Amino acid sequence: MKRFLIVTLISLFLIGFSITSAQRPYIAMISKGFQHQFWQAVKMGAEKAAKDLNVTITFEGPESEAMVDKQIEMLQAALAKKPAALCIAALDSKAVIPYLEKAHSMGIPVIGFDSGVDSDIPVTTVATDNIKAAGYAADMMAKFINRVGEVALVVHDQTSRTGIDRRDGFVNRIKQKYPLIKIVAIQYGGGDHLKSTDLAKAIIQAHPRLKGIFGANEGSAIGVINAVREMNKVGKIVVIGYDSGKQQIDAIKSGLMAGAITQNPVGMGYMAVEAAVKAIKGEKLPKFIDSGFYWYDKTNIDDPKIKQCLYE
Amino acid sequence: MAEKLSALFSKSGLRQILMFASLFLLFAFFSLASPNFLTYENVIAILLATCVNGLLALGVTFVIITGGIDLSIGTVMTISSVMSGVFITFWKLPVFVGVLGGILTGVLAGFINGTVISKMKLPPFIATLGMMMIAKGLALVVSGCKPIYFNDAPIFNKIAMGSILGSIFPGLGEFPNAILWFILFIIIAHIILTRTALGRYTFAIGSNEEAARLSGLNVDKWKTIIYALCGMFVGIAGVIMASRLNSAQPALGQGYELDAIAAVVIGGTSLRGGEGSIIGTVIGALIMSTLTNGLRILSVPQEWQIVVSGIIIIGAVYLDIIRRSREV
Amino acid sequence: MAEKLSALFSKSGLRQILMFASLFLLFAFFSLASPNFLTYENVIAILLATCVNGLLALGVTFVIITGGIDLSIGTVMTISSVMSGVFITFWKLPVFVGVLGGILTGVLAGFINGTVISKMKLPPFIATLGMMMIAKGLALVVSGCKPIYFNDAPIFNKIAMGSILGSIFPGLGEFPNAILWFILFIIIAHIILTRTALGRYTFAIGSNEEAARLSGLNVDKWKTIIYALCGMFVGIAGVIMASRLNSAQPALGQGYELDAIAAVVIGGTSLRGGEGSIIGTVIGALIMSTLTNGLRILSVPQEWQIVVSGIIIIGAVYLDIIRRSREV
Amino acid sequence: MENINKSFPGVQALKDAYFELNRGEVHALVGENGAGKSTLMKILVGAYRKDSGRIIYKGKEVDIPNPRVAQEMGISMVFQELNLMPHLTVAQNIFIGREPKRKNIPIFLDDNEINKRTKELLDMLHLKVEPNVKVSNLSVGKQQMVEIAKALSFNSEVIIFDEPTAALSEAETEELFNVIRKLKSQGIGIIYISHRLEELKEIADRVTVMRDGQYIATDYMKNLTIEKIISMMVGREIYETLREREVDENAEVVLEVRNLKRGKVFKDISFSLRKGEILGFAGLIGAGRTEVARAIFGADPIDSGEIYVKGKRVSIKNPWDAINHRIAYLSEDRKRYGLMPDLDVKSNIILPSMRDFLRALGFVDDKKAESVSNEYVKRLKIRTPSVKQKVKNLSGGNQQKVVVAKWLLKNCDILIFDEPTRGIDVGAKNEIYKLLNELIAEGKSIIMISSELPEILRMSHRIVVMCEGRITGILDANEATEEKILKYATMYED
Ligand SMILES: Nc1ncnc2c1ncn2[C@@H]1O[C@H](COP(=O)(O)OP(=O)(O)OP(=O)(O)O)[C@@H](O)[C@H]1O
Ligand SMILES: Nc1ncnc2c1ncn2[C@@H]1O[C@H](COP(=O)(O)OP(=O)(O)OP(=O)(O)O)[C@@H](O)[C@H]1O
Ligand SMILES: O[C@@H]1[C@@H](O)[C@H](O)OC[C@H]1O
Ligand SMILES: [Mg+2]
Ligand SMILES: [Mg+2]
Repeated sequence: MKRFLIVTLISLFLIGFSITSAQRPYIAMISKGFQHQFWQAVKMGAEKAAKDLNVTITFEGPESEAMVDKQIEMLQAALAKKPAALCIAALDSKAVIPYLEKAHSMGIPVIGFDSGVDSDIPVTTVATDNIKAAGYAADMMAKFINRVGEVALVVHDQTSRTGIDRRDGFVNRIKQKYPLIKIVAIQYGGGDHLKSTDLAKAIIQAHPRLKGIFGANEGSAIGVINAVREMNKVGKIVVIGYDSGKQQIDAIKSGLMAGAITQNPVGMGYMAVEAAVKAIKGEKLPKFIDSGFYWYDKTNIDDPKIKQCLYE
Repeated sequence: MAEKLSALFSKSGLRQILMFASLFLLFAFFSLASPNFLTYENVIAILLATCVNGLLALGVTFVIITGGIDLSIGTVMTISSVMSGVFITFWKLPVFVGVLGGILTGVLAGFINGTVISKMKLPPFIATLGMMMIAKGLALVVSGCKPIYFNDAPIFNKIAMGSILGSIFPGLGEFPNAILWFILFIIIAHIILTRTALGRYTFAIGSNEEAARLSGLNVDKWKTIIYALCGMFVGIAGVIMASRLNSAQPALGQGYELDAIAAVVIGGTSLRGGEGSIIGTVIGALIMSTLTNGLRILSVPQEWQIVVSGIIIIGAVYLDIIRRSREV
Repeated sequence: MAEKLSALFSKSGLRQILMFASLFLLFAFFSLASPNFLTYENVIAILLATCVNGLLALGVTFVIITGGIDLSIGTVMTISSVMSGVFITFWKLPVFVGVLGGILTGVLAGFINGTVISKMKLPPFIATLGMMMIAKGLALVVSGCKPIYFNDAPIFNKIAMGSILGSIFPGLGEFPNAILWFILFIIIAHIILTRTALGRYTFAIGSNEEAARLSGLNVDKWKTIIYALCGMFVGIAGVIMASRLNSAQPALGQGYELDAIAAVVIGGTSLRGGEGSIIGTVIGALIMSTLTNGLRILSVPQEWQIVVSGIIIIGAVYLDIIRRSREV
Repeated sequence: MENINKSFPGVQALKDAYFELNRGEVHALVGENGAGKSTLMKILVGAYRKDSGRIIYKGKEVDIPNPRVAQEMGISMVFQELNLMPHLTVAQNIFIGREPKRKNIPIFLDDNEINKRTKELLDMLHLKVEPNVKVSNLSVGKQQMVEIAKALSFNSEVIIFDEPTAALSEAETEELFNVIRKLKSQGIGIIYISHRLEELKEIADRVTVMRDGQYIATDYMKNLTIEKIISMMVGREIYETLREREVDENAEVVLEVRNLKRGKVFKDISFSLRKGEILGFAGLIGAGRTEVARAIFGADPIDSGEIYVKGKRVSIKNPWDAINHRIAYLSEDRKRYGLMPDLDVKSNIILPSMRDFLRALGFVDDKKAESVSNEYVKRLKIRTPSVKQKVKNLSGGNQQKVVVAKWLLKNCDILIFDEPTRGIDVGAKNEIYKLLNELIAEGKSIIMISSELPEILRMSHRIVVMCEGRITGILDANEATEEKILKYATMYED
């Protein structure tokens, strides 16, 4: 046991040494999470950019999108490492500001990604407009159910920015444009595949006339797919998803899912690092970089432009 | 047979039945409140939703009866499903081997927990907290932070989601195998706990560990076995979970331990050790999933669902406590 | 004074110092491994990161010494900060009143926990699990699922993030008040636990509740007080958290109970009750935050951070166990 | 106390029980195990609530809902099952709930004060224990004395002693009696429960006998004889058992211990045990007898020394090693080391012998377990509704019998009995003595640690006397007398 501990400590030591001794510019990226597929894809893009542009990055995020304080601690630890630039996907648009101010005063350029903050400090923000994207999903839902009937939403959570934006983007669009569509349930499954499955089943059970369900992120969408399959409602309920992943792609190909919104996570990561490198060099950047989103379904799923936004 | 029947209506039989009271009340209430609740499909949905939590709870019942705790069940379940994925999808081993591998991963983790607890004398809380973190991190490392899919081995999905019973009795419709497995393991757990030496030792250790040791019990050995047994149930839960989702999700699992432990405690097993039953645990798990399902069917807003669940859990256990104090 | 000094070097004094061993080793290791670790700012960052978890841990130390548990501390902290937000931002009450209101929310929740446990005889695990859910749901309901910001009352942010000490001794730079509050409440908790009747009864109940009752203690009353006291620390943690984030975040909090309980147990307090110390809890909390910070500073990949933390927590507690078994 | 009734699940512990106590008298309460003595007294101090009946105190009917009320009325009790808080110090235990505060800062406790007052109390009992040691570090005997000190500290008008001497040796018992006499002279009423009936001659003024939860009779001690009391208790005559058979000089030495040492607890322990022999161990409390027994049994590690079983050197690292060498140890502290309180009688009895009750696949043969346990319940007259009763619901003496049954069933060759008759009534004690005789007749060998000198003298072939962790003498039964034993037992005392 002791020996094991010693070995662990020594290897840690080596890791620390190798990273701190690296000569290349160091960019710290603080995201909203790290276990999700989505964030892994962002990380992939960021790592690719790091390789292309010859910089070192670290990428970390708290375990859940509720942990505003944990993100701040990560931010603090990142600043202690005196990075050349800082990329942040803020969980709360206000709570991080004091630390961004600190970065600013240390001369560290700040780049926002995924979502913005209520401050001028970030030199640029690379993000998807989730409200717009969810609104688009609502349009597609309306189209598939012929603008009439009951629909439900399974959302990852009710307090995070992405959760709120996607829910509100979808709901508001329906309310504004489709008076005959009724939203009968909005429930939150934490993005957990299993819990979202059981939850979506209960929604289907409670609303026998349900025509469609929108799953607002990967875990939620897959939960909906599972539920529709387990309740034998394939073809009877229109499923619209968000993000990608093998199971959504398969579901679209097999017709279980009508289609989904994908953001451009890999691109987002790449662009964020790219912007950071430019900022380090002092180049001028636009205030907002739209990383874009796409609707994908059976018809365009193999389109290379779409394909590069999907991850398995 | 007649003897058994009369036993059912004897005092202790009555006790067992009364244990269902809270669960029954819940069912009655939801059935009255919504016509969509008491349907065949929904009951199946509730049972299916109980399986994973229920299997975890079965395992940790043993540990809790010894007076210990296992916080690692959630993430060990995850690594078990990830290892099944590694064996089946990455290494292309037969499904059977992959399933076994997943379960053995759970057993191994439990064995390590047991060893650290009995040999290094760490408090179970810390030993299994450490294991919780180790398993969680390793699940991410091994899977490369990505889900592992079982699409190449279609049979895998059938383990939980096939419907053997439905194919024998078509009248039953879809009756997922996961529920059958769950029932099977309930029976196994119950038999182990009530009929075997292992079960007897579980209670003995929980009731008075030092006295058990002085009675010549190799307490260290048996504790290790009990944690490994818990790991086995956890591994099975991992396989069922992966089979149901047709994928191993490396990021999921943390937090499941609390639900499982809650089911055990709601079921009347004391965290101080020495007392407990499998039937109680099963009822505890059913109460939890019925509650969640019912509130969703009633379309109670989610934030109120949480509040109401909290109150009902307290109420259900209180009911049980009154019942036990009355029964003289 | 001289007496105190010599006591420091006596056996029990030495014991206290040795308790720092794991923490010291961690510090030494990280300092050697990275030049960015042992800087004034980073040490302050570690201390600041310890405050909230530390305050929760202080409170739950009392409960754990009685042999109980409080799972609701995470979400009760949340509702305390939300209530402060309601008072200050929604109702425009003076900051002072809002702070008090937040703390009293914690006390009230603790009081209810204590009452349910001592009067309704519910196991602490279930009673506080219920409260965990109730507080979580209510925090969402009351806040409307949105953070409440304190921008209209700029002084509120200063409670935790101002720097009284820095303004008195400019050499200290930024020394957030949160740390001072933490230290103050460590001292208060230590005094309560070691010097007052409440502290004595905390140990007595944990050591043998029945004997305490037979000795004429009003065990129910004291237990209720102890849970309420825990609630007070939790409420304070909620205010500090809100002040630090300049907002009340209604979704945060769940899971924090585990970190706090872990700090207590790492610090040598037994979950079986009867034993424990505030100083141990503080060290436990420091070990956890130092570990997290250090691994981040070393840029260890996040999934490995989790694995390594698990191993080191086991190692640190093992070290402590060896130390204690040596000292006869 | 009149017409007191009390039922527990499955048993009616008290049926119209009656008891009265005068100021300044020592009133003994006797009866078989499970007769309801402890229950009656627990009702008096508010530990249990009665189902029905009246308690009249100083001429007024009173209600005693909890121990605090009893305390305030001036009634305190020394419980049969030790009721201390092991993590607290002696002084903290004694003054729990009534701690004096410091004069300068009145919210702080004044530990110096309670240590001082505890010291005075302990001195009065001639007990050499520091007020600031944790109770968990004391032997049972000393814990018992601490409980007594605690009961005295209330300055009560009524003090109940529930088998206070069960864990005490002669010297401490004498100490206790002196205290009781003093209390009596101050007008305090004493209720005294004991199974050591000889004691009654020395201390009791009146005696009340209970049987099966019912009041039988009360009379002045001077009108009674021990035999009479016994016959009222059990409803029949009991004859005294003596050790039978002498050991053969040439009988095989089954156990030999050489130079055993463990820390400061004991050293230079050497003795041997022959087949068919009862070797008594005498000494004052804290002499180290229990520690030696535990070490032989592998419950505690030893620093040095050798153990030989049937001539072969063995290494015993833990209890199952010991059991494999057919050594059994019955602990003096049944609550901590002897019983699994949540398990039923049957499971407790078969635990060490589990292997004999297993069928294929590790299944326990419950039918067999039940019938075997029932045999022991009958043989030892264990009073329990069934073998499926949890042992925590049995009376103290019956719990002790369960522990005895457990080791009898295991059928080891070398039996170490540490205070085997602690808390057992006369009838059952005789049963146990008979049993010991039967065991040696079967060729087994017994080490009997006991603090009851008459019992040691009556039953042992040879007597080892210990003092302060060393053996000070090994006496042959024929030459041993109480005086001699006491001389050796206090050899190092000042
Ligand atoms: N808590 C309890 N639950 C159930 N039964 C109990 C409980 N306490 C005592 N009893 C039963 O009540 C009866 C009287 O027990 P009690 O302890 O008063 O006997 P006792 O006269 O003190 O015996 P002993 O001499 O063995 O101490 C016994 O049959 C016992 O089994
Ligand atoms: N866990 C412990 N920690 C410290 N001291 C202990 C511990 N257990 C026993 N002792 C001390 O060791 C000495 C030997 O105790 P032991 O119980 O062996 O005596 P004994 O002769 O069996 O007396 P008794 O009749 O009281 O059981 C005593 O002074 C006791 O206080
Ligand atoms: O999975 C989610 C992803 O879809 C979104 O874009 O960011 C938050 C994640 O939880
Ligand atoms: Mg008794
Ligand atoms: Mg002894």
